Amino acid sequence: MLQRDINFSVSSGEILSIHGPNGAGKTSLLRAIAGLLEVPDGCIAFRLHPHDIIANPEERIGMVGWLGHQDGIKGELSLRENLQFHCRYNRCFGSVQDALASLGLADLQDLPAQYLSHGQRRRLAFARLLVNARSLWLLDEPLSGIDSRGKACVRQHIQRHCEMGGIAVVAVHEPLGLKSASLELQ
Amino acid sequence: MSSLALIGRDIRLASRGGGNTFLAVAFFATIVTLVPLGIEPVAGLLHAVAGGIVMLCSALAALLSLDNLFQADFEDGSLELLVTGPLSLESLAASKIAAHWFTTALPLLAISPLAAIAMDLPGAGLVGVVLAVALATPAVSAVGAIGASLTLSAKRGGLILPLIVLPLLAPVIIFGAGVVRSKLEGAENGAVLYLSAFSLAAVLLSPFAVAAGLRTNLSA
Amino acid sequence: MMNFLAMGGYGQFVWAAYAASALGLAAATVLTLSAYFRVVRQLSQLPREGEKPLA
Amino acid sequence: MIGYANPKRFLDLTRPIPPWFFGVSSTLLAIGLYLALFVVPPERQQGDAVRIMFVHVPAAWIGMGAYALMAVCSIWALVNRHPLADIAAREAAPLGALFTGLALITGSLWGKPMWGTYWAWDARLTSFLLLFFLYLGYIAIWNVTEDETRAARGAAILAIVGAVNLPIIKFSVDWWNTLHQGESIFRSGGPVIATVFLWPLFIMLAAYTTLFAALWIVRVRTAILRRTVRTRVSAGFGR
Repeated sequence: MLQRDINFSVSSGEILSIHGPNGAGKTSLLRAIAGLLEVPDGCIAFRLHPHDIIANPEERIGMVGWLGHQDGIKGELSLRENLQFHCRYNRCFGSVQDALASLGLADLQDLPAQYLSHGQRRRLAFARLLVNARSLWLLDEPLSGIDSRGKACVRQHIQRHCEMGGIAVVAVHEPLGLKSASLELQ
Repeated sequence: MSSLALIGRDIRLASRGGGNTFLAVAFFATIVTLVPLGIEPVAGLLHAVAGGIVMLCSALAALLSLDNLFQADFEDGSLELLVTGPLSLESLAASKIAAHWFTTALPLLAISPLAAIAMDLPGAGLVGVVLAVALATPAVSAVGAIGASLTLSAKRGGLILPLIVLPLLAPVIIFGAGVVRSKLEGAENGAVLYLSAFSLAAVLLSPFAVAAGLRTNLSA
Repeated sequence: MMNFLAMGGYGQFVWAAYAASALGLAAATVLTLSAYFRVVRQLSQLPREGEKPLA
Repeated sequence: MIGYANPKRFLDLTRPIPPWFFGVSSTLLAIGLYLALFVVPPERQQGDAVRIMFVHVPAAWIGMGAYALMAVCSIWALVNRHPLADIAAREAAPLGALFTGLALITGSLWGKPMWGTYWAWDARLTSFLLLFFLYLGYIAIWNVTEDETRAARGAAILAIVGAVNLPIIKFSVDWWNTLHQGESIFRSGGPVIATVFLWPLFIMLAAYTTLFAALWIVRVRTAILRRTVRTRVSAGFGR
């Protein structure tokens, strides 16, 4: 459930990290921003240009780069096929090879994804963001289960994404380790 | 483009055993060949019941894999990703219906001659069975998808799926059996027309209901 | 009287139909009303909003 | 608590209605039964079996009417997101199923002396059987979905899909019936009802309708009160 009286805005180039104990509504807030969850009495809007404001959840939903609690990986498909599908589905042409390589998964790319460890799956899910080229990233615990080298790699990608004008809203239960605005949920 | 990618993915998953294609086909083959054992294998008797049995069995077989149509994507988080893509929920629903048709109905269609042979139907009856299954399955996939989207977050959704879907499919079973009958008797009775019309209407209208069901289960 | 009960030979069907209807309607009425009065009773045992909770 | 305001007004508004409806219904039932059993003469072809009509037709009428009501409430619920509409649709369903069931039972008891069998695959009986199954599916979806909002919307969608499909089901069953049964049971155009039968039938229709309305209102009130109990208990008012 979402708690009352949450107010925030994030602009291009910024990272917002959302903290709070389990059950505080971090995931719900991310889902609400994405347009996956209805907010009966509240308003969430994306401003693309000064006069182009999008508040309708069904329009918002097609604009976010989503990394949910679950990885959304098909075990029967290889790593490359998993990414290639999302690439085609989202009509993007980011390089699957580069994305896999930059997260240290290049050697595994032809294996079925079901052989991956938890941390590797998380990295593969993160790689999806790199091929999809959305400017607003909504990340639910992107670091969970990933080893320290992988964590550094993910942090670096978030940092670079925002330096290039993107936005990242990240729900975390441990400190993110990046310079970011922070929102504390009770 | 996005739709094709999604359909292609589902076909690939099914070909690697991710869906329930094998289950549906095996169920259909088993049940259709076992029915004559419960009936006196007199040609006339089998001919009379063949149409109805084949339609009911193909609907039940398709329902077996319908349970998983959205469930698998819902549980592993893929559905959220599909929804955040460029497709509207309606197009997403239509693509999933098409994917179900390719991965379940098409294999059923391929083995439907087996059912005709098990029912001891002559050439014309075999044509009737294949035609009936071909025309009926789009409606089964479409109407079944409504049930699958509504039972998505239910705990034992698969159990009540037949209860929800089968009454809605009564016209398919009636008209489908009518198609077999008309081919067997060589008499035109309009069943082909009615069945096609029902399938067309189901395929055109049900994506809206499926989208509404998905919206409910994703966002409520 | 016996004539009336026999219903011109259709007695068993007529009376079975009326009995089934009576049973169905009576059961629905009894169940509905008992559920209603049960919840009314429960509500009357709870303190009203604004009063002191029972803790 | 915007949603609560209207259910509360509904409670206040409908408080006096059920006793009146129960009263009117039982009076009409008494008159209707007296006419149906004692006054109406045996029909020429069907004899005394025609008296089954007076409990069969009203049950069938409510069985269909309740589904229509359910579908209208469901549309209202989906369009306006009104919690009262969800409850109204949900509470109509078991009653509709009951009346449909009564129509099936009395229909088959009527069929035995008329057609010589309890269950003829007659078009009307078959359509009603499918209607009964639609009710069961609707009730089932409420029962298996735990989250109440999801259950409500899912059930509403199903009710509307069913309402769209019902005429097609009816058509397919009629078509199938002409294919199989020929003209043995019903003369085309249906039997013409003589005026002596008409008045008692209308009175029974009115009695059944008011009874259904009374039960429906009481059930909706029960559901609202039950929710009030739950919110009060979970808010700490109570043991």
